[in-house]
Amino acid sequence: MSVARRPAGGARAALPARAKVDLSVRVGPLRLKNPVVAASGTFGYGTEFLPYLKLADLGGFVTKGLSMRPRRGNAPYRTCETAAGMLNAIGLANVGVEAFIAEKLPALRGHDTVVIANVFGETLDEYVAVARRLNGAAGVHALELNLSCPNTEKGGLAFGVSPPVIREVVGAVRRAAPDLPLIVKLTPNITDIAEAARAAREGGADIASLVNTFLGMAIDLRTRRPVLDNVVGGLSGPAIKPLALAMVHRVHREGGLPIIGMGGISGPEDALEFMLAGSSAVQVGTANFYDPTAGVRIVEGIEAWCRKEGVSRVADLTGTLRLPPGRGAASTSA
Amino acid sequence: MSVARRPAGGARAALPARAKVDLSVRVGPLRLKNPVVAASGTFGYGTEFLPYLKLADLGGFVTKGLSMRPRRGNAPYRTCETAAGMLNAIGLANVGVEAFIAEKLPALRGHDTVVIANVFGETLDEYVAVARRLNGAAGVHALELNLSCPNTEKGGLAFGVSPPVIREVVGAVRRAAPDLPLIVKLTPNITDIAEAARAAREGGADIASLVNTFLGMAIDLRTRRPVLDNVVGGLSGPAIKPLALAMVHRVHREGGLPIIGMGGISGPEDALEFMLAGSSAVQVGTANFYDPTAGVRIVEGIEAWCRKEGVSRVADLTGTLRLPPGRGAASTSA
Amino acid sequence: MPVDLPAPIVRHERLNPEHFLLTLEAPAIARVAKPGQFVMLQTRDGFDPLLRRPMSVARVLPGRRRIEILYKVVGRGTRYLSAQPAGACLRTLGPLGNGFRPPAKGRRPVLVAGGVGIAIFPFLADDLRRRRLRPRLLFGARRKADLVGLEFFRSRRVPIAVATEDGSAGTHGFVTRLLEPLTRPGAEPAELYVCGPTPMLRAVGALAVQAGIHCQLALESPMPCGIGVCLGCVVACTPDAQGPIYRRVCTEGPVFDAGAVVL
Amino acid sequence: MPVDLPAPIVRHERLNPEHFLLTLEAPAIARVAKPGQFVMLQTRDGFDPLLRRPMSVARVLPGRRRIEILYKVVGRGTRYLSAQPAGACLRTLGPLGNGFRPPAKGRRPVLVAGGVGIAIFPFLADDLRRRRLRPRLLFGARRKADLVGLEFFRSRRVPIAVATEDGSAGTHGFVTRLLEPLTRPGAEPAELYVCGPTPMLRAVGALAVQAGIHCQLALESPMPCGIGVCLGCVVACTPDAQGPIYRRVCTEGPVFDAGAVVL
Ligand SMILES: Cc1cc2nc3c(=O)[nH]c(=O)nc-3n(C[C@H](O)[C@H](O)[C@H](O)COP(=O)(O)OP(=O)(O)OC[C@H]3O[C@@H](n4cnc5c(N)ncnc54)[C@H](O)[C@@H]3O)c2cc1C
Ligand SMILES: Cc1cc2nc3c(=O)[nH]c(=O)nc-3n(C[C@H](O)[C@H](O)[C@H](O)COP(=O)(O)OP(=O)(O)OC[C@H]3O[C@@H](n4cnc5c(N)ncnc54)[C@H](O)[C@@H]3O)c2cc1C
Ligand SMILES: Cc1cc2nc3c(=O)[nH]c(=O)nc-3n(C[C@H](O)[C@H](O)[C@H](O)COP(=O)(O)O)c2cc1C
Ligand SMILES: Cc1cc2nc3c(=O)[nH]c(=O)nc-3n(C[C@H](O)[C@H](O)[C@H](O)COP(=O)(O)O)c2cc1C
Ligand code: FES
Ligand code: FES
Repeated sequence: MSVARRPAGGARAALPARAKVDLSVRVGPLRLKNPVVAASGTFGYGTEFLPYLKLADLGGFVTKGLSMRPRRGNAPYRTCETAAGMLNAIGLANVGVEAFIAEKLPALRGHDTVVIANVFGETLDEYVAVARRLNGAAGVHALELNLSCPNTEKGGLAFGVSPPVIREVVGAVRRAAPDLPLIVKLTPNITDIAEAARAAREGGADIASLVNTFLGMAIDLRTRRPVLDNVVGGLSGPAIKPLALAMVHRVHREGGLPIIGMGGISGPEDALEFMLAGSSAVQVGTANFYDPTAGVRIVEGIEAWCRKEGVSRVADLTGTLRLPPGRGAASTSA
Repeated sequence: MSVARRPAGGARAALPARAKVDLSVRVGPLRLKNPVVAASGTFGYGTEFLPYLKLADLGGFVTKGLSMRPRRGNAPYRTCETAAGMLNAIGLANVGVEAFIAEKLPALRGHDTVVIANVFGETLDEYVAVARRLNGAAGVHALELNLSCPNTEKGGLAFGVSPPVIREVVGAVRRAAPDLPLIVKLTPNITDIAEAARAAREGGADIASLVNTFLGMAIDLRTRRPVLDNVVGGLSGPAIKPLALAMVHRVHREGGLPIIGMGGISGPEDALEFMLAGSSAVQVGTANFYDPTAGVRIVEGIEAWCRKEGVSRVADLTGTLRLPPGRGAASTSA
Repeated sequence: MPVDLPAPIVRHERLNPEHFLLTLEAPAIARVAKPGQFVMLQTRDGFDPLLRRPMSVARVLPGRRRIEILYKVVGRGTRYLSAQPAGACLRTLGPLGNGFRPPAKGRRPVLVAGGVGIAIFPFLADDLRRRRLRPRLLFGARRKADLVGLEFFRSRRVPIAVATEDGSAGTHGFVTRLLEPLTRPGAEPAELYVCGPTPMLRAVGALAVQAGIHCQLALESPMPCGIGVCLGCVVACTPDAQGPIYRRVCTEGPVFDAGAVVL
Repeated sequence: MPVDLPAPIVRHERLNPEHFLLTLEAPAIARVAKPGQFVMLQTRDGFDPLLRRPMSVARVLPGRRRIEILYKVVGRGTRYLSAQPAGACLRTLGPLGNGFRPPAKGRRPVLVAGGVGIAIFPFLADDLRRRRLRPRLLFGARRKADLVGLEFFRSRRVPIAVATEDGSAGTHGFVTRLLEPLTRPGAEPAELYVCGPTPMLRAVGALAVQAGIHCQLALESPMPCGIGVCLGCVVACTPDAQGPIYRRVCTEGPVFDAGAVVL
């Protein structure tokens, strides 16, 4: 969103039309050819998008969340459209880590892109087992831990809402998968997400990715029932962008980890705003549903914007948001 | 939102065209002629809407948040439109409790509606002082405590994010204003809002109102600055409806207080969904901005729906959401 | 392979207060589409509604450059869509889904439509006639006004039987009443192609399974992506030892054998 | 008293690629509107965009049943608005705001427009001429193409001076250059009416205050409600001992004395 205001202080000259913009970014130990990564659960296992884009044109993609055994997920309805967003309660359906390694990974060979495996479990042991299994797997470049999963040993409360639990799970996974960059994906359903990020760092995480979906609900007035068979689901899409942006800003200032930001990104401007707020890279989720070419469109848009604005290295944008004097620390209230 | 499903079990016959629907509701000690209340900060001091509706046609309205001394609020920009929502950081500008009593209250005499005074402070003492001052004031029918206000004695952290602080503030206000129904307005920027509701009940609250705005942020890519001078602001409007609905559902099941629900309500269907989820009454906020007649339109729509569905008392709808078997407790995860 | 393209609206005709016929210029889709497949259609710019809407390819026009979509206004997306003028461009993704299978040898194709479910059949009817198979149409709707597109089938001499719930046209009652003759001993062996609201699919499917008639159901489900990645559109299929099996209506369907799904 | 009504679009004319002239049937608003007032206009159905957009009443047509709105497409809302066909109905709330004050005795009204700020002046010009006051127009814009609505003022014999930033028409430079003569000693005493982008208001206001010329600025600000309740549209005014004072542009403005606001 842009507001009629005085233009930026040092407005730079545009780059020459053919000048190359360096789109590559480093996120902790992770190197990406550009900052745009397709988000878990919205990009299948990658090959589904081959009709619409070259995987090599993306910075990378994250697989659907993987568990030890295959999971069939929840009964329908699993999704529901809301105002500028959608709810989902898929129930973490996936082929399981073995089938992923045996059937999905080979199909990705030759596609020059970064493959990030999204990992979850219902118990700490399952997290560890899945991570250990992936640690060896050729073609997996990083792990992303989904901490929004309900902890069956703690009465279904999500792992990610308790800093001590975060520290424990991340630490255990870190030891189980020492060779891979470790991304910890934070849940936004928490009072202070920066505290969760610090717990992840203490557990040994290399990178924080945020945000996962917000807990939400939809009701069918005609039947007087919840729309989702699971009653509640996760909200994603443009509706949550302002919330995600505030959390990225906060974690950037007080979380102490490099950030992969996401939440409602649907165009290059959104992605660039997340970078100004402190993201080193971004993920694109729901947008893949209403525009299967969203990822590449955003990469191209970022490059065009950088050229226009005279930005020669996109990585230089991270955290360069200009704050009003005396507005250093992110306020916690409106 | 409505989904193609088998219609409700006991689909009832419509009421005769002229049959009266009883729209009155009880919310704890509070009686309202209908369940639709205009929300704080979106309805001024009431009289601003006289060109567009009869105050007597609403269940009631909540004043702009009142502090001990007048406040001028934040510098512009104070608001920013987002996808199906808006951010605001007004900075709690208001005329102050004395001017409210001297100038605003008298103008409300003769308008047969319930006036709820919204109260905030930067310190516990300010909350208490404002509440005590209003306790006597003729024409004030209830208090609503805004706990989303930053606590200057606790480093600007909002009062409402800490259950012990909630208990303390609510208790003190309860003693300072013993004669008025006490509504405690909960912030959604917390891991478990039901815990906040229980803390409010223990402090002596009669009613929980939820939700206040979600912490969000917008960035002006052109200037590379936050849009809001306050950097962050509160998100409201249809975008947050699924989140608010889930929180109302949760507080209804585990919060132990009667509920006034709100968050993105823009039509009668939204209001009815909040009632099914457990609200005894609802508040309408942002909708007053894009439709100054929203409140009465929603009251009329609720009555029409009740007639069509054969519901003779709207109060009977509260908490009647039909849950799938075995889905009693609200899941905490998608 | 499906493609995503901006499709200009060539024609947008209002058939009656609720039903519209939309003609899109979409050569890359028209060339490869098969009967029973669908597209994911943008209804208007912006984030409201956020998601595209699944719509059957009602017909591929001669020349295979244009497709027709027949739709009913049921909510926001279709209402906004109905306001799109000719000349406007709508992102269109397709063709998607498995489509119908040809009838088994010696079986007479019988198209069974409920309401706007008729939208999926013009394409199939033309295709079957090209293969010299003589389709029949059984069309059930709430009332006479909902019987849209009949002219198309009449002009192609497709035998038609009609049922309306209010009796305003044809047999009084549900479309299932028109199926009874097919279940009688000695009736001509049929292959049913069924599209309509879920309760109707449930009823027809049950009847067919019971009578041992081949029956292909074209299912509906809310579809965020249409390409098999969100796992949101699943339908419950016959369970195995580990419990229910869920299949994606968008990629493993929308056409399923009546015996395979639990509606 | 302002009213909120569904206003049918009578006419919707594209003046050039970016500028549109909208005619609305809104008798209750047309009857009472004053120059400098505005309406809150719905741009399309649904939640995107969520809020209405403030638009000046560019003109009240003879008969006082219809109003004209002259707007420029700058973002989502105005883009969607530009797609609204004649016949469509837009919720319209107004008239709102304080409007312009008549010029002080013996002062020549000078209308100073920047870009689409011109939209506010046709109504004022007609009103001043009715009062036998002879307005002049100083019109600054980025380029020739942005000089919309000139015919209106020509047809009413309003003296016009033009400046463009790229020199494609009139004086080369900002509109402030056209103001310089007014600041010279012995110049005809003027009452400035100014509308345009904030930087232009800032420059003209400063110049006027310094030269002691009466100057009424019509401000812009994002406006969620337009009726004074959200407190979102404030402008900083001359501070007092306790610091800055904020006034609502929607109800205490949009017209402020140049000396009163800090832009
Ligand atoms: C009292 C008043 C009268 C106005 N009269 C007219 C008029 O007659 N004709 C006309 O073309 N425009 C007028 N405007 C400006 C008009 O309201 C904005 O251009 C419009 O709201 C932009 O909406 P959008 O969705 O197209 O742009 P957005 O997508 O909302 O924003 C696009 C750009 O416009 C800027 N913008 C948005 N709203 C405002 C605003 N209210 N003030 C300043 N900048 C804004 C944004 O910051 C951004 O730079 C008026 C504004 C006010 C406050
Ligand atoms: C493969 C497929 C092909 C389809 N082909 C056609 C067609 O050719 N013509 C046609 O008119 N319709 C067709 N539909 C149904 C069409 O997609 C929905 O009517 C449309 O998405 C409704 O959108 P809306 O925004 O207007 O309604 P919404 O506001 O989204 O919802 C309004 C009502 O429609 C129901 N609904 C919404 N989406 C679906 C859905 N996908 N399945 C079932 N119910 C839904 C809602 O539950 C609600 O009851 C098809 C659906 C599928 C899955
Ligand atoms: C249908 C769906 C399925 C998802 N599945 C997963 C998942 O398996 N693991 C995970 O970590 N996040 C999952 N997510 C969350 C997304 O990766 C992303 O964090 C979230 O949607 C916010 O980004 P967005 O607004 O761009 O979609 C899922 C999201 C959606 C919409
Ligand atoms: C501009 C604005 C100002 C607000 N001011 C207050 C306030 O002073 N006190 C308060 O408790 N809530 C305030 N709120 C929150 C609303 O009362 C309401 O809780 C919130 O907006 C969610 O409801 P909605 O989505 O219907 O707007 C304000 C909201 C807005 C948009
Ligand atoms: S609609 Fe996404 S998987 Fe079928
Ligand atoms: S726009 Fe809401 S107070 Fe001015």
